[in-house]
Amino acid sequence: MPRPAGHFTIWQSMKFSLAVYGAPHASQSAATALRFARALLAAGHELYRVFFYCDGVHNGSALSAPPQDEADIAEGWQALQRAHKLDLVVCIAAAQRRGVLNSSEANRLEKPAANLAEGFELAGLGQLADAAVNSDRLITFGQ
Amino acid sequence: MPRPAGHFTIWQSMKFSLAVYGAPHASQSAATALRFARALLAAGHELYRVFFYCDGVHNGSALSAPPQDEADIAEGWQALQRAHKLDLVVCIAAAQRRGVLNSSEANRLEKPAANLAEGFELAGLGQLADAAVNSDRLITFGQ
Amino acid sequence: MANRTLAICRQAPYGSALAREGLEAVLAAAAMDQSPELLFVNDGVFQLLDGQEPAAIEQKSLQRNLQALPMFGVETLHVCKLSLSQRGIDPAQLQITGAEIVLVVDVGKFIAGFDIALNF
Amino acid sequence: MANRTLAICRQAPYGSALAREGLEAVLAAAAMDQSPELLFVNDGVFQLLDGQEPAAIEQKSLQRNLQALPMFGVETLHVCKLSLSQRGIDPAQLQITGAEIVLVVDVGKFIAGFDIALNF
Amino acid sequence: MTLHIVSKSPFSSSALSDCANAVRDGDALLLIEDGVYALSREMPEKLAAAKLYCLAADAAARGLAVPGSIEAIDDARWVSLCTEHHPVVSWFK
Amino acid sequence: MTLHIVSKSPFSSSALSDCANAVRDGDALLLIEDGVYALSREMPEKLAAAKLYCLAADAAARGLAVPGSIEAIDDARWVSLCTEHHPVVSWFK
Repeated sequence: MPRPAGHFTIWQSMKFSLAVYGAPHASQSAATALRFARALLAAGHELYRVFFYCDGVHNGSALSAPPQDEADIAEGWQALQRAHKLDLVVCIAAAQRRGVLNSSEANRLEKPAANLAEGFELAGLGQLADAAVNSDRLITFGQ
Repeated sequence: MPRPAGHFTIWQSMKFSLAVYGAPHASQSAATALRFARALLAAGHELYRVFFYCDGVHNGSALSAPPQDEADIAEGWQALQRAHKLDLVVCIAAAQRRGVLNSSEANRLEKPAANLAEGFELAGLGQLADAAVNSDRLITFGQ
Repeated sequence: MANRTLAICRQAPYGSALAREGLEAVLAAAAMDQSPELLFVNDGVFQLLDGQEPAAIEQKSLQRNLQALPMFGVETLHVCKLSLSQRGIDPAQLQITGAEIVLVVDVGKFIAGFDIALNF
Repeated sequence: MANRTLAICRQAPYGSALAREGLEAVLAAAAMDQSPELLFVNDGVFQLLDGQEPAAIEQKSLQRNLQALPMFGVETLHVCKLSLSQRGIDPAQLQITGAEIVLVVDVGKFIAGFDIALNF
Repeated sequence: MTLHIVSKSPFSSSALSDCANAVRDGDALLLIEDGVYALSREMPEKLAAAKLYCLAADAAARGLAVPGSIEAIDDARWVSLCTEHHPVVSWFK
Repeated sequence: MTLHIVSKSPFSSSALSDCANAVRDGDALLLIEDGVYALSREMPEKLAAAKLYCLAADAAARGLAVPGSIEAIDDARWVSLCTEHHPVVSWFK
């Protein structure tokens, strides 16, 4: 495992979780969280879970289509998920209020379509509590 | 036309437009805008256009499903639209970035579904400039 | 060793969804017997004000969420003393049935006692 | 009689989308020959700072949008003098090619000269 | 005369003090949403000659009492305030 | 020791001054996103005994120079700051 140079503390691999509250293309925080996730994985740490809450649920939208010359944040998460088998959890309660649904939720709520992107899964707030228990560090990326 | 009582200015019907930047269930501003729209129509004024911009484009989501005991803002706009034939315009550029698409946009962008609610239409930023020119008052409901 | 977790609630109620969604996250954790400690600071202390009547703005009262906390075992609410005095709030005004209000004078020291912070 | 319209730009660039979306709205209006006057005030004056290099945070420079303004006929940028001095910005530092920077001392009086305000 | 609308708490946002720098004598200032938390402290001095309003529903929602120096209004009165003033400027961040 | 992360402009948000009330001697404070606009004015006195960092990319994006009293860091160093401190507290509104 790589060992960052130039630090005087003893390096050890840690388990991180991230809580992301910001929608892409509305605030910078989703992009910052994605960059931070890449950096911690590059340093050899473990990313236990990314929990998308509040407006952060829009990170999991399959329908966002930023202009060609702007960063595609949702795609960035998906690429990282494929490479590292990340647990990308979109809070189901926050997502329901904001119109981010997978197909079983769309059916249950009698909505005309689903829009949760591949690589993300809907789950309850318990997954945030679980991340707080099972991670060495939990970093919040606000709105 | 009804005439509000108790004011000392000469009452005249005015043409209002609203610019709405906030997503429902994220900030209060969308709900405030909806209440304001109802109040100005009840007072006999004209609502020339509601322009949904920035995160406000989520007002036009057909997939949002707030809990039963919370207000359904999208439905509120739709009811007002039916009753008053309102012009509810969702900014197409802001909506594309944020994943709010009608079916022709979904086709054009090769996205798997559309999620623009009935009663709303996608159009360009020119509709905001047009509202600024053709309204007596333009009120911004921020994020 | 188990993490000591602190939820920090800094937002005023109703203007944004964050105050509500923060309390919902705390309640969910409490329901799993993993309830964090709770600190209300800055505009978050406004969540504790008595007599909120949000029906007029078509919202549910946040006080229902607060009152549910003791039922799930969250019996102590830590509140920043400075934040209260800056907002002209008398601590004696604050009452959440079944919960004890504990004033925190040194917020930095209090926070330092935890491993994990949830920020709302 | 035509409305006199003012776009008020109060947001710093990059942290939120509002600065960018505000300028896009102004450009769209200008392209239709309905360009509003422009006022930069509060953190909005940070949009005018020289030497922005947002490639490192994977964003496009807002200065491209600003430089497009004169091409669409928006040749005067009004800037709040107080906001600049509060932020330690020397007005002489500000340069947008093709545009004239006009400092506004009395923002309230300036705003009062318009019928419609677009707020960003 | 301008109508200024402030919707953020003065304890967490500069919206009210930014607005105060742009208010002229005789302008109207309306507090809405979290802007009503301005009722919890003294108003900026620069607003001494402005007419002050707040949305009664937003103050009640938050458990705040409205002092006599500020007029608590409903949505209908807000609409008429808008007709009586221009431009209308929103200070929301 | 706690790591505090501030992401909003001190000119428009109370995030930095709220944070300053919660910083202890020896804590670390990292400015990110619009938080780096704190470089445009004096830091709150209460932060005199804290270690101050800012994200170099966010400062460069905004055209801000970083003074010698504040260490400009990259994302990798941010990650190691997180491993060296706990808890990590975000001041984002």
